[in-house]
Amino acid sequence: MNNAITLLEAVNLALNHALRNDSDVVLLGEDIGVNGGVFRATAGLQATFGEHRVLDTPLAEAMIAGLAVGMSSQGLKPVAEIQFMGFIFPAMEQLVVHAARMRNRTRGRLSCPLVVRAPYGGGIHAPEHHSESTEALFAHIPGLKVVIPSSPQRAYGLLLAAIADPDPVLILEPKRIYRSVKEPVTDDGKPLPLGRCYTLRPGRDITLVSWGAMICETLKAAETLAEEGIDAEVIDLVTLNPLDIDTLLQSVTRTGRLVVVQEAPRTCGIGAEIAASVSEHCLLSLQAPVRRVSGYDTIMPYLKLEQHYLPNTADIVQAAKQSMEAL
Amino acid sequence: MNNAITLLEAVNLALNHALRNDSDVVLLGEDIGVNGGVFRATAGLQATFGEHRVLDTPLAEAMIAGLAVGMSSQGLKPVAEIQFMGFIFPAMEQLVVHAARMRNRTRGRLSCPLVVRAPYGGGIHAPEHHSESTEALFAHIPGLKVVIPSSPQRAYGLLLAAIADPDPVLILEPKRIYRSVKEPVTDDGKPLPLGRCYTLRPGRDITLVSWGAMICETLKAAETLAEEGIDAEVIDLVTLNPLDIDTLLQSVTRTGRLVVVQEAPRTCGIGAEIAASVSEHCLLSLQAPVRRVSGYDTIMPYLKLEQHYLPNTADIVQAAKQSMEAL
Amino acid sequence: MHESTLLRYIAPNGEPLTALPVWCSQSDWLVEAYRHMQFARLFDQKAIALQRTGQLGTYASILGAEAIDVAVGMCMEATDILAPYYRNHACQMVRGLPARHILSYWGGDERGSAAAEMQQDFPNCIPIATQTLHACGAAFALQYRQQSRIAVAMLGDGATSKGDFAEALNVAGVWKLPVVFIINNNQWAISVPRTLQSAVSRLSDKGLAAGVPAIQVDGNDIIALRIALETAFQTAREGQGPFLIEAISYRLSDHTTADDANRYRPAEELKTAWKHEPLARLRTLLFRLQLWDEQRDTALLHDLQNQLDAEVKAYLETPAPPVTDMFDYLHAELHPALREQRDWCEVNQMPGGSHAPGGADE
Amino acid sequence: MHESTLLRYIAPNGEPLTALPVWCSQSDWLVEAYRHMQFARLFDQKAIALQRTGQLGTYASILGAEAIDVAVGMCMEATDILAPYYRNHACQMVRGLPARHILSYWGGDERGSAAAEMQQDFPNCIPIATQTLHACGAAFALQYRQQSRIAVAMLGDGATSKGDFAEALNVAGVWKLPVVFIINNNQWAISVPRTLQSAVSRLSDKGLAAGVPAIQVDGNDIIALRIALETAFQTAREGQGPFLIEAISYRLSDHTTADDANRYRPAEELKTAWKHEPLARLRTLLFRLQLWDEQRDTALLHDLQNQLDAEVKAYLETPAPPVTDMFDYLHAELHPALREQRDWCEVNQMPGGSHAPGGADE
Ligand SMILES: Cc1ncc(C[n+]2csc(CCOP(=O)(O)OP(=O)(O)O)c2C)c(N)n1
Ligand SMILES: Cc1ncc(C[n+]2csc(CCOP(=O)(O)OP(=O)(O)O)c2C)c(N)n1
Ligand SMILES: [Mg+2]
Ligand SMILES: [Mg+2]
Repeated sequence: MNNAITLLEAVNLALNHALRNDSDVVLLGEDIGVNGGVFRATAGLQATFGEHRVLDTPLAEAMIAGLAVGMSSQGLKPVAEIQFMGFIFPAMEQLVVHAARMRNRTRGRLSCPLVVRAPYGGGIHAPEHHSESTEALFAHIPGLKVVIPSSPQRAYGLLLAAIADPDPVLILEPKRIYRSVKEPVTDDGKPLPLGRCYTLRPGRDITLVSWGAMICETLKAAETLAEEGIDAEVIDLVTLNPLDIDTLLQSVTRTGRLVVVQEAPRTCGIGAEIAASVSEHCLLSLQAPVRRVSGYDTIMPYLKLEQHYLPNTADIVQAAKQSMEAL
Repeated sequence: MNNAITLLEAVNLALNHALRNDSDVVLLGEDIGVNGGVFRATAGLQATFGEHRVLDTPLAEAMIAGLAVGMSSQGLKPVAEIQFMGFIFPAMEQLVVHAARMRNRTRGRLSCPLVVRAPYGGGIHAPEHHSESTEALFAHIPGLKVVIPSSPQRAYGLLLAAIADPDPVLILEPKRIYRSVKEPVTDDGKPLPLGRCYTLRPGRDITLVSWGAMICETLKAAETLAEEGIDAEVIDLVTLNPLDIDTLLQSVTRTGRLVVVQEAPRTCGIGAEIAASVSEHCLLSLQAPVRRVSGYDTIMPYLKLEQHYLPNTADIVQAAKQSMEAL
Repeated sequence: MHESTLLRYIAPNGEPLTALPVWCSQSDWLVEAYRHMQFARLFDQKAIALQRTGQLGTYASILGAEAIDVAVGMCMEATDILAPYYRNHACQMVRGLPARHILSYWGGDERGSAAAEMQQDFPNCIPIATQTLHACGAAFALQYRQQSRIAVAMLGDGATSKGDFAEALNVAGVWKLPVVFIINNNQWAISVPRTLQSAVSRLSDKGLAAGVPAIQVDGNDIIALRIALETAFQTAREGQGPFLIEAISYRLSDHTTADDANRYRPAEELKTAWKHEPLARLRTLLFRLQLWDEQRDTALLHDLQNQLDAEVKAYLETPAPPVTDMFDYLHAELHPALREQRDWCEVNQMPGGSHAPGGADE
Repeated sequence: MHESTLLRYIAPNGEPLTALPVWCSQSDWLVEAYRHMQFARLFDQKAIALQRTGQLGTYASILGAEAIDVAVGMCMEATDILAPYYRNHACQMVRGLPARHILSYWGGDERGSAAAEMQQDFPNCIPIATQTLHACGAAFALQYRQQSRIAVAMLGDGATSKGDFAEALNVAGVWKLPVVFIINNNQWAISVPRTLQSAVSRLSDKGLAAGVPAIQVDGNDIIALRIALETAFQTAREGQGPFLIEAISYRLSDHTTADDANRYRPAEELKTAWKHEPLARLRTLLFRLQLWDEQRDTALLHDLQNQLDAEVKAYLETPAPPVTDMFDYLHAELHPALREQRDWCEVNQMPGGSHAPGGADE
């Protein structure tokens, strides 16, 4: 199984592995059965594992989340799909007030080992509500882990880790790179650790941190910068809550400069937390203010303008250079 | 009408004024009619203005928000009450995907001049879900204004401004100080400007910024600090989105030090945005890292432990002193 | 489907099943409906073609739902308020919205929902069932102002499972709101068949949970639709409260251009459904009633095609919206905090800017 | 209230209305039920007294709902799963939860929901109607594992307006889940009367929207309740799918200790309601059936009071939870990112710390 596969195929592979090896795992969501999901993330799984394990639900996200809370409290490991992150809001009550709290509320008597998967982010020319990046809303919720893979291997390993995790995990899948990044993935069932960053490229001069689809532009920016003699370290944040701030601090202590790259609106995004934490702990090491490259504080436009909303490689390169020039 | 009144009475006064002077204003919510609201914010209003203007709704927050979207798109000015902010989640879909977007989506053809009021915050020994501070979730939503008054006068003026505002405004009312702060309020129907901070106490040495109930502890901390010769400026943030960052920058440029005080969990809170923005724009003026005094990144505990969760005056004083000592 | 209790006037083969209402022959209503339905069909084909050639974004076809949309559009008053979902282009066009704006919307331009012709109708609603509550809110405004206008919400069969719809029905019932809910039960919610949505055999029975009167009607039968709608609209308009209509149709298309129904839909079922489709049924009836003939039909199609071509041309010639629109319609006034971002956005799109046309990332 | 179709065996004055089931006299079930109801009543009075004297937080009284709770508790199997709302203390006690834990919960201590006696029952649910979905999820797990256990969700009349309930009924119907929903229709949702919640005259009709069989029962009549519950539980347990019960009761108390019902509830209505209340009704019946007498009654009350006192004492003597609990049960393992906050929290509560007992702010 060493052929290069897409992120989407890696998700499918991980789900297949989990269903095969743990009879407590069930999948639920809209159109995930016969149709295999609108992005085909669950393609073939209902045919293989049956209708009682891969469940096409009625159309109701609060219901999907509430069912997952109930199922997981009984020790099942539901993996729920929200078709697009733009439709996660009806599920929010259940996720925030129940999934994230059940262990704490019952002092460990009950818990919610559930996973919610949702494709997120823009750039695929989709209709309204199909392009938002609202990860920060969930990262602010104590008790909810939020994870974003940005490569097939990480998608595979992190999804398995999320399913194995005894607590609720929200996995946001960057749909823009569902099919564009490929790499070989070994189907060995090995989870990757949650709760830590992944350094994708070591560098001396400046730290670039990002997550999701923007990792691609960030890596490209690092190449461009390298051509101009700037050696950028690129870190994939991966887990948005709880934050692995130590890895970031170590990097910034070395490089002295940090650019955070996020697709989401700027105000109160993850970038704000990173900038705040890093400035708080590394003020003396910082040779320039932490810069944020981000979406605007406006509503994600329809497809005609979406490329103007999404940050791109040039924006990152520019921010990095400004950071290099500062102070 | 120059007797000292509570914040709660000021809310009532403003609603009364709005109902009296604008027949497009209607109130809706659970128990706001005969009962006058569980906190009595709407006491007497149904008796005065009738059942068609002060509406007791069926029990459903998505419905309340959805009705408000529909009403306001027709030019009514609904003021909806969510009984406690902990129950706002079912309303989130309507607020985020519709209220905040209707003007942009229709390029101004329709708009949603609605107000949502919700008591928020801890410290009143209430049951679960009655004590959270999740304002940051809403401040991240482009198109939604988020306002928190912390005195009777500001509650009166800001609520009138919110009702007059042509766009949706979420007003969070710090229930812990609903009855504890009193001041005379002139019932003159004058709105106070939204979208700007209010400097409550000028100071030279350090800037303390807060909002909601924590303003009280912050002001007390400033007094304590004054006794020790530290002259703190206290700023009430008031509007969380859009942020009046200029006022904060001006203050920090003068004082060189900033402590943000929030009741909410730390990660991805408003404090993060403030710290990030200030560090970004004022790095050279900062004589110490921006410090955040906040709730923990845990679930708001039930009443037995809530005082351990909520930041207090001593915490603020301590953070301010550490800031004064830094660098 | 309880065929027995389904309101129906025209058999699938176009034959009248019973004496038809007088307006069928004494007015040109049926011909008018036919014209709208034909235009909707032509529009639909063209929109799909535009999408396939990269000139339109993802598009939701209306194939098979033309009768429902046209009947609703024709039975509503101009000043009534429509709360559509994303599959009601035909209804919008009947209500006066030029096709160019509909294309604009599906082409990814917010200005498609800005047209003055939409009056106070809501824009397309994508988050399922949420529009049913908007209709209730708008209906409240009409009731509050003692106007005799009504609000009309349209939704799919899948949408009936989402709590919002139950909440909307419930509040409409208890407040006696002048609102009518119309379910286009096209048997599928993307890949999920009707039978997996609910154990209730008639979706119109959802009204029973809220004290809202309801009726089930053949959604391929324009006459039955008008009869049902007239009852419902009159009830609402006269202050007697809400009404629920379940119109049984079939989604003859993929869910959207991003979908491939072959993955989940039995070919046989589709074949059968084509025998029930609304346009051919009405056409046959019109011929049978001698209200229509081949010659007029050819002329009409020619005419409609020209109209459509003009709309498509207008759409394709519309320049992209200014990038700054995303700032300028966020709030009534631009807050100073956004000024810097707006300037930045404007500069970036200019030659040499990071988002200039033909830049590195494109 | 369609009194006519309401399932009822005992008249409000305690007289049997019809031949009673044999188990009424051939078992001590009724006496057992009476014991539980009496204890619930005593508990309720005590809890309110504790709240009034600052020894308990806000508390939701169960006055008037004792029969519903006790019948549900007694008819459920120990291994079934209860998804209660916040007014089901009596049911929880019948299912074996010592009163001290219930007090602990309302006293503001999370450990009140941790008791081993709760087995897999859900903790109290405050966000309205959300628990109905948990019950469905749990019921799915039972069905998936082919166990003959059932899940039982309780909710109020107000809760029937929230979309979650409709979604729960719907999925239970279509998946034939082993779940029973029990509405305690106590006529009020805080200050909102039943008539403002819905235009449907019987809340049990909400089942019709989801294909879920339903029955309306006198919630002050323990015999009728048992009959209804047995049917419902058996249906669910035998794999025939969900059931909905609407039990008509009356909230004889304020909504909670934070509420004052005098502001909105007609005194006359309350007076009438007291004539229907479940405990006196059962007591009279027991006397009438000669299953009970004054002497046993006095002894029972004495006994229950002692039990209760012991529970209250245990509650009051329970030391406050460690502050670090808020970190230690957030996730199965403490993430390093939280270590610093945990240490800080622990230090702050120590003498000299910012949150030390008796500190500046207290
Ligand atoms: C809240 C929400 N969840 C999911 C979706 C994704 N989605 C779009 S259409 C659709 C199916 C709708 O089916 P139905 O209501 O029957 O309408 P139809 O498209 O068949 O006309 C789904 C699941 C959405 N738009 N909104
Ligand atoms: C989602 C949500 N909204 C609002 C509330 C506040 N609230 C608590 S109880 C209640 C009324 C519930 O009435 P009902 O369902 O009839 O139950 P009862 O208390 O009468 O037993 C309300 C509005 C809540 N707990 N949850
Ligand atoms: Mg459908
Ligand atoms: Mg009630």
